[in-house]
This record gives sequence, C-alpha cells and structure tokens, in this order.
Amino acid sequence: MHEIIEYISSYLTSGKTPGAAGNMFWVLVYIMLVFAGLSVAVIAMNWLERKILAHMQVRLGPMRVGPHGLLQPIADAIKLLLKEDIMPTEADGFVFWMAPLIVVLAAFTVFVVVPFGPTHAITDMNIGILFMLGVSSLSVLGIVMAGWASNSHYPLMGALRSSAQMVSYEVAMGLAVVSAILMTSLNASGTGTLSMIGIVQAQQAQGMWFIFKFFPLGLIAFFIFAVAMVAETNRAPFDLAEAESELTAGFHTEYSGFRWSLFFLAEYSAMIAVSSIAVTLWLGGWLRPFPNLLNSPTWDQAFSYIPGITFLFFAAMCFYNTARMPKHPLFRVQTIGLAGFGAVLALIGLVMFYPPISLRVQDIFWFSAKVAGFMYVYIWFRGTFPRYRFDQLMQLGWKVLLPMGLGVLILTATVGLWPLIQHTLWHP
Amino acid sequence: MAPVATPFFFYLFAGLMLIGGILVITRSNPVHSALALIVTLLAQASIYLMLYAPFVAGVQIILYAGGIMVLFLFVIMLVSIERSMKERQFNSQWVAGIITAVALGGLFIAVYAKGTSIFPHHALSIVEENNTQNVATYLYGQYMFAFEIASLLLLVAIIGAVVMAKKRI
Amino acid sequence: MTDPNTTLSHVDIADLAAHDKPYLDANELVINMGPQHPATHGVLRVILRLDGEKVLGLECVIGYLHRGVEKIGEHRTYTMFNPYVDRMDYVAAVSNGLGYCETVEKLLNVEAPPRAQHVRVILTELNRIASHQLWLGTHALDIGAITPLFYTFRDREEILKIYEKYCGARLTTHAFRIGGLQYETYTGFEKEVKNFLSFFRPKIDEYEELLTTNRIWVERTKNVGAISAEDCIALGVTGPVLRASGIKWDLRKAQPYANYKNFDFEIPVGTNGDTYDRYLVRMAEMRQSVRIIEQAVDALPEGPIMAKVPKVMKPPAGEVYHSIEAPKGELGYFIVSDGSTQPYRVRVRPPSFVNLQALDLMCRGELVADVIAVIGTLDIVLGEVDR
Amino acid sequence: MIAKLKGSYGSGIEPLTYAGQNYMVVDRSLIPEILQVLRNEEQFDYCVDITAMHYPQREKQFDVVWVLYSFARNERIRVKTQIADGANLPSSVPIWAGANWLEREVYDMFGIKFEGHPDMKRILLPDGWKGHPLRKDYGILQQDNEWVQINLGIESGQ
Repeated sequence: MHEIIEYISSYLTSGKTPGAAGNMFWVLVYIMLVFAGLSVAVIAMNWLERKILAHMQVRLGPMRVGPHGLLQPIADAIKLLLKEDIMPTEADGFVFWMAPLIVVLAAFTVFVVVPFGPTHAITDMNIGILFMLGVSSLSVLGIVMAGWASNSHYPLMGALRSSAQMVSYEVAMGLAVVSAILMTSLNASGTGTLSMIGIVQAQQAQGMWFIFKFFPLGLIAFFIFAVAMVAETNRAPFDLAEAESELTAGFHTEYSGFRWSLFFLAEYSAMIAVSSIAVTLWLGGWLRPFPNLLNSPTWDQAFSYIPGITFLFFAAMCFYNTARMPKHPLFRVQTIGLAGFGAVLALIGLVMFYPPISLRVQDIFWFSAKVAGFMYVYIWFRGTFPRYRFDQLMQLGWKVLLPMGLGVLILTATVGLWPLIQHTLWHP
Repeated sequence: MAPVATPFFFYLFAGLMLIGGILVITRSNPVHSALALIVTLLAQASIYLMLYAPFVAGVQIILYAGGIMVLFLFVIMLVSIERSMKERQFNSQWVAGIITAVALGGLFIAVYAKGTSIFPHHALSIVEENNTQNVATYLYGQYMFAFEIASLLLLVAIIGAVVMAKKRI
Repeated sequence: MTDPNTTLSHVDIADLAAHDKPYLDANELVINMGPQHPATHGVLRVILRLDGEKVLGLECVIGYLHRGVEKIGEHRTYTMFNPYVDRMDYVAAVSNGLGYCETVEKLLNVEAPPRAQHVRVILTELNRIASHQLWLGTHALDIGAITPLFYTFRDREEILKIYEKYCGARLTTHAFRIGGLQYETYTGFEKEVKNFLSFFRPKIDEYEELLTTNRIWVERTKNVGAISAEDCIALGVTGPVLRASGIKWDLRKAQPYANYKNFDFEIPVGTNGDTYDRYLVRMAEMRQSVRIIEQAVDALPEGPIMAKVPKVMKPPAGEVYHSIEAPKGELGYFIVSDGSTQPYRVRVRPPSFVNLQALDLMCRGELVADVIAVIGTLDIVLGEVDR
Repeated sequence: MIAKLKGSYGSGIEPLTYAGQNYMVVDRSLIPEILQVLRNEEQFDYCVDITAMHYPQREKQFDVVWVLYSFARNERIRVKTQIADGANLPSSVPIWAGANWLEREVYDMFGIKFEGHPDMKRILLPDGWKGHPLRKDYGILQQDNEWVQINLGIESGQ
C-alpha cells in the first residue's frame, strides 16, 4: 500500500511528463483527463459555434434547452446516441464500421503529445510534431473508407474531394512546420528538436514566439500553416467535402446516429489538434504573453491572476444575464440554472486564485486560451466566407501555398545560418 | 523509459504484419487488400519504433500509410469494384510465385545462419534522443551522395509519370 | 429518363448503354441531383453526366410540382382564378397578380385608376426587392456563404410586414383585383414604405460589402456559367440573365405597362453574362426599384382605386397576350375568352421555365460546384416552372 | 409588315387585330415558311411562347399559337394555325432553340406532335401517363388511375 502511494506521489516531484517519468498511473490519469477535457471542449465548441454563428447572423441560436441553450449540446448528444443507426444494405459492412473508428482514433491519438504545459502532456516524444502530423494524416484513410463503403455517389465524391484536399495541403503544411523547426535549432549547440515541449522551450530560450521570429518570415510560415490547417480539417471556406449545397453532406452522407456523431467528434477534435500545433509552433504554446519582457516576479504574480479573473468575468456575465431574464414563472428554472452555472464558474475562478492551483493551472489556461482564439477564428471564417471551388482550392494549395512555403523555408535557413555564411565568406 | 514486454509486442506486430501481408494477396476486393496493406505498414512502423528508430517510424506513417496508400485507395475506388472482382485474378503464376518466395526465404535464412557475426547479440544502445539528429547527420554527411542520387531518381520518376500520363504537354 | 419515378440505377444503365462505354473506364459518372437536394431550389431534378468533376452535359427533369394551374383556370371565373396565379411564383406573388389583372383588364377594355396604378407599382417593386433578396440569400448559401441569407431574410421581413398590413397576407398576397385594388392603403402606408426605403438603402451596401469584393465570391462567380446575348435570345432567356449578357431590354421600358412610363429609372446591364454580372445586375435592380418606389410614393395621387367593372365579368370573345417584367423575366399571360364567365384558355408564359432551358448550355464544361451556382443565378422557382 | 406577307402569300394569311394586338391566322401548309421568314427577314428573333387551344366541336380541333417578339422592332406578333387531331407540325427548334421545352409542353398537354423536334417527349407529366390534360374532353378531376396505382401504390391521387 505504502509503495503504491509512494509510486503515485513520486511523480509529482519529478518535474517530467508522466510518459517521460514512466509512471503508468499518472499516464492513465492524464489520458483520462485529456479525453474528458477534449469531450467537454467539443461539446462546448458545439454550443459556442451555434451561438457565435447565430449572433453573427442576426439571430439568437439555441435558446430553449436550458438558459441560453446551454444544455443544447447535451440534448443533441442524447438524441444522436438514441437515434437509429442505419447502414445502407449495399454498403461494405466492415469498412463502413471501421471508418468512423479510424477517424476518431486518429483525431484523439494526436493529443498524446500535445503540451498543455512543461509537464502537462501525456508524454513527450522525440518526434512529437512528426507524430502529430503522421497520425492526423491517418484520418484521411477513415474518410476515404467512409466514402467508399457507403456505396453511393455523393459520399464517394465527397471522400475523393476531401482526401485530395488533405493530401495536397499536407505538403504546404509540412513545409511551414519545417521552417518553424529550423528556428528551434538557432541555439548555441545548433541542434533543433521535433519534440513539442522542446519547441516551446526553444521559444522561451530565444525569448520570442516564432511568429515574430525573422519578421516577417515566421508570420508568413504561420499564415501558410493557418490556411492549410483550415483546409486540412475540411472547414469553411474549404469545406468542399461537406458542401451541403453540392454533395448534401459529403463522405458522411450515409451515416447517422452514433457513427455520425463520431465523425462530428473527430472533426472538432481535429480542429483543436491542428490549432494546438499552430499554438505550439508559433504562438509559444503554454507561455504567457511577454514572458521575457515582463519577467519580474510582480508580473508573474499579476499574470497568474488572469485565469481566475477570466472565469470571474464569465461568471459575472452569467449573473448579469440572470438579472435580465424575464420575470415570469415559466422562466424560473432557467433563471436558477443560469445563476447556478454562474456560481460554478465563479467558484472555479476563485479556486484559481489559490497559489498552488494557479501555478499548476496557468500553463494549461494560456494554452487553452490560445487554442480557443483559433476556434473563434474557425467560426468567424464559417460565418464570413463563401466556399472555394475544388480547382481553385487545388490551385491555392499547389500554386500559392507550396511555393510560398518553399521560399519561406529557404529564406529561414539562409537567415538562420547568416552568421555562419558571413563567417565563411569573410574569413575563408 | 525502459522497454516493457518487448517480446510480446514484437510478436504482436510481426504477427500483424504477416496476417496483413497474407490478406493483401488473398482478398479479392482490392479495397480490402489495400486496407490490409495499411495494417502491415502500420505494424512495420511499430517495429521501427521498437528498434529505437522513431523518425523512420514517423516517416513510415506519414508517407506510406497517410500518403501513398491514400493514393492507392483513390485509384482503386475510381475503378468499378464489382467488375474487377469478377475478373480473373493473376493467380496463374502461383507456381513461380511460390518458388520465388521459397528462394527468398532460403536466402534470408542462409544469411542469418552464416552471418551471425553481422548481428550482434547484445541489444543496441542507441540513445533515443539523438535518433533524428543521427539520421540527419548520416544523410547529409556520410551518405550525401547516395541521398542526392535518390532524389535525382525521384525526379526522373516524376518526369516519367508526367510523360506517361500526359501525351501532350 | 423524364419519368420522375425512374430510379438512378435505371439512369445509370440507360446512359451507359447509350454511350457504349466500358464500365471500367470510369471517366464518365452519372449523378442524380434532386428532386430532394438542398441546392435545387425545390424539386428540380438534374441528371448530370460528369467526367470527374467536369460537367459533360445535364438533363433537367421537371414536373414534380405540376398542379395544372392552366387547367384550373379554365374551370374558374376570371375573379376566382386570381388567387391561383399567386401560387406559381410564390416569392413574387404580387407580380403574378399584376400580370393577370392587367391581361384581364385588357380583355375587358378597362383601365385601373391612377391611384391604383401607383399602389400597384409600389407593391410590385417591393415584391421585386423581396424576390431578389430571397435569390441573393439562397444563391449565396449555395456558394457557401451562409450569413447573407439571414441578412436578406431580416430585411425581407420588413416588406412582408407592409404586405401583411396592406392585405393580410405575407407570401401569396392576392393584393390586386381586376380593375384596380380591393383595399385602400392603410393609414401611414406611405410613411412606412418610405421608412423601409431609408432602412433598406444602406442594407444593399451591407450585402455588397459582404460579397461584391469578396475574393472567394468573385472567384466563384466570375466567368462561371457565362452565356452570350445571342444564346440568350435564341433560348428565349429574359430578365436579369438577359440583361447581364449586355442587352438593355426591360419590358418596363420597352413596352411600358401599369404606369411605369411615368417613372425615371435605369436598366442595369452587364457585359460578360456570367454569374458575377447577374449578381451585379440584380443588386443594381434593387437600387432602381428603390428609386421607382420613392417616386411612386411621392407622386401617389388621390382618387378612386377601382375602375368600373361588372360584378360578373364576361369579357367579349377574343384573345390577349400581355406580359410584364417579373423579377425573373418576362411573365406573359395569354387568355382566350369565349364570352362566358370563365376563360376558355389561360396560358402562362413562365420566365423560370424558359430560363431553365439554358442551364444545360451554361453548365457544359463547368464543374459540379458551378452547376449549383448557375442554378442559383438563374433564379428559378419550381412552382412557376411546373405550374 | 403583315400586309407585305399577305401580299406574298395571299389567301393563306388572315391578319387580325384584337385589343390593339396584331395576330394572323396562317394556313397549316404555310407555317414552316412563315416562321422562317419571320425569323430571318422580319427579325422576330425571340420566340416568346408556343401554346395551343382545343376546340373539340371544330373539325380542325387545335389552334396552335406562336408568340414572337422582335428586339429590333420592339414588336410582338402572334401566328396562329389550325390543325386536326393527330396532325403534325414542323418543329421550330431549328429556328428558335428556345422552342424546345415549349413544344414539349404543347405535346404533353395537347398531344400535338412536332416533327423534327430533337427530344419529343413529355415534360411536366410522367412518361407513362395516358391522356393530355389540357384537352377540353379531359375532366379537371380526371387522372391516369392505372399509372397512379402502379407508380405511387395508391388508389387515387385526389
């Protein structure tokens, strides 16, 4: 018994990720936490997307299930789970069954290496970024399988479109990623890293987020990645695969109920995954804003309050809206519910002021906040842009982003090695 | 982190590879064959990982499982499956196939039996952390020439493919 | 293949047999779009022959919404048939009513009094705006921009409110009567219409801000589904589609009806006849409609709203073809009277039906995504195509 | 213009006016030529509409009407002819491409066939339907019960 407690508590002082420390218990705990957090994030995304999109489109969005539709995603989830799961008679049963599993598996597995903080990752891999790109590229397989197994024209065309799109945008994406990896090697030893945690630490060591590095090269690389990641996740304006007005629903036209919800889950977790890559590579991962400029302990203290303040702000918004609720008996339950939700948020916010917790949590907070920014941009895109046509999409990928990526890569290498080149040229 | 249950995982992945390989050549539905091939490639990537070659494993997944196999599936899906399933398989050369397989197997066994000196009995002690850097150092240092020749070969292949696909450029 | 009940598999086999191509040569793909499809604006069914994503040809299958309006017309009196015409182009019901009432008035040789004419122009032009708004919203939705739909519906609501206040109905208004109007305008009608105009003018800029210079929108619509003026004329295509091809022809100017000749407005024309030009033409038409309404409201005369028409209408035997510029193109009515209380024959010349013929020509060589854009830009209403 | 045509074709053309609208009743035999002349020489380049009327008491049961418009002259004209049940008319698709669906609709509703039409089949009603609904002897509640039963699986569509 004592040994077990020893085993569990020994990790807490190790200062490593559970994977690196080899502590199986904490690995399992972290997997559970990441999985649960991701599910909650997807559910929250569902609600937020509908709400934000609705407000962009001068409507209210879900308002009926719970106060301001807060319980809508839960109602949707229950509906999806209870729905009849239809499989077309002519479908290839096994492949049809496998496809959503592969997509979900690929979307969730990448989170093994996502660094929510210097120690808050399930594990740190030597090839972290490569692993993320590789595993997320496996989801193409699931999409192709889904489209083919449905044995119907629309899903097949949707699958062809999205797989062609994903395969071609992976190239531009890879080049942008490589230029960021090159930047990690600009240190004394000259060896870079592919590890996700290492990349963020390199940004910390160099005192600069890579988006500002070699201005504007980092920015351009980030821009290429940002465009490619929207295409990679099949989201508007690159949502050709699911173009409702053309292909009804693309590769998952024939899916329903639980299986369909798996695709849904995978789409949103893939969005979070690629946003995590972007945050890690260019936006300093878990680092708080200005870690080097404002690095006095006072500033550390001040920034550690921000997570709590954010939650308190949301709580205050809830209370404000509670006060604005119609004073009618029919709205009583909703009013109480909203107030309760605000109270929970306020409680979380207050707990976050408690120093041991605030220190452990603020890395995760900054990382999530940055990812949430990306999520908002995703929704914003969807509300603003018309859809690209397939050939235009391919043109953008191959004729614009790919050459740009190559150029940025070469320039980054040249600028990074400039001292060495200078040295060789001037002192042969 | 110390390796856990190495023999178990080795046999698991080796078995998966074998089963996948057999399924590739026995399935009459080409899509199923391709999927089995993906299983084989993924199992192979796992074995690379066990050999402390994470970079090769990652590249294997990105390039083969995520890239090339998608293109394979692409082509297969565009061809009508119902029709091609009814078509005669290329099974008429199974005698030649078995002879080749036996010969290849014999060669492997012979090399393994004769050349025990090539295979050290102790476990390789490559430090995991430096694998990627090592690959880079070897590729751009010692094997620079071979590497560049390989890329030239790929260029030739691309041009060849374009010439064959497009009659008029 | 016209049989609405032909299944897709039938089409496949028939088509492949017709083209005598080996099945393994997967160059040609037959896709059935509709009648239940989100982007066919109702129950249009399109059978596409594709080479990859390129359209080799297509065939429209229509008739799913056929209700025999022309047959019904022969069995109703002139007055009783009036509400039925609203159900053809249900997004521009007022225009349909105007065309029908004016045609019967021609048969009866009566003319609506000036006040009625003015109100008719106001309501019809409001209807043109409403129809174009609905077109813009759905067209943008087809191309993937979901937000304009809600903007246009928000503003269309204001027009529908005016209709509702005027005659009690919002969509199928049945606003006009043969010989004039049934109802006098309500108190504050002019002020509300004017309020709407000042509310709506900046809204057009808002729509344009979202789309006109949007790079993706321009790329999706420029040089897509282009049709030349000659082809338009040969196919009988009218309305904004014809004008976008560069022909300055609008029945309101060419053969003025109602009292359009009293109003000062311009006919917007395009040059390339592509989807983008049609978009611009319709946007400009909305602005022109605002101009017309403004003039009509300012000059709204006092006086009776109904001409002297007999209670039981028995037009003398004869036949009349009369057409108006509906939001979609030339909407013609050909009514033959045999001197009885019911028309002997009512023929409707629906603009959507004739315009839809051009779909095949406009889509050849384009991609599947463009078919959607072109169906949207033709602005068809299946209720009118099938009648 | 009509006078000129009248001059060259004589008794085959009867110009009429009603409510200020010109139309002419043309003999069936002159139809192909008149349409061609109107299109090529008189610049009636836009075929607005083709339709028909049914007069069951008459010997020549059908009136077929072409509504034409000229962009150059800003003028409409209607050409009307009478044909018997079962008689054919020449298709005007070669003259105006837009006549395609209009003629199909006339065929669908009245059963008048157009010779030389590229795709003479029903357009609004389903292919197997029996009867032509806009004929006067076709009741307003009448339907092809057999077709409805076979294809829709119900007793009646009413």
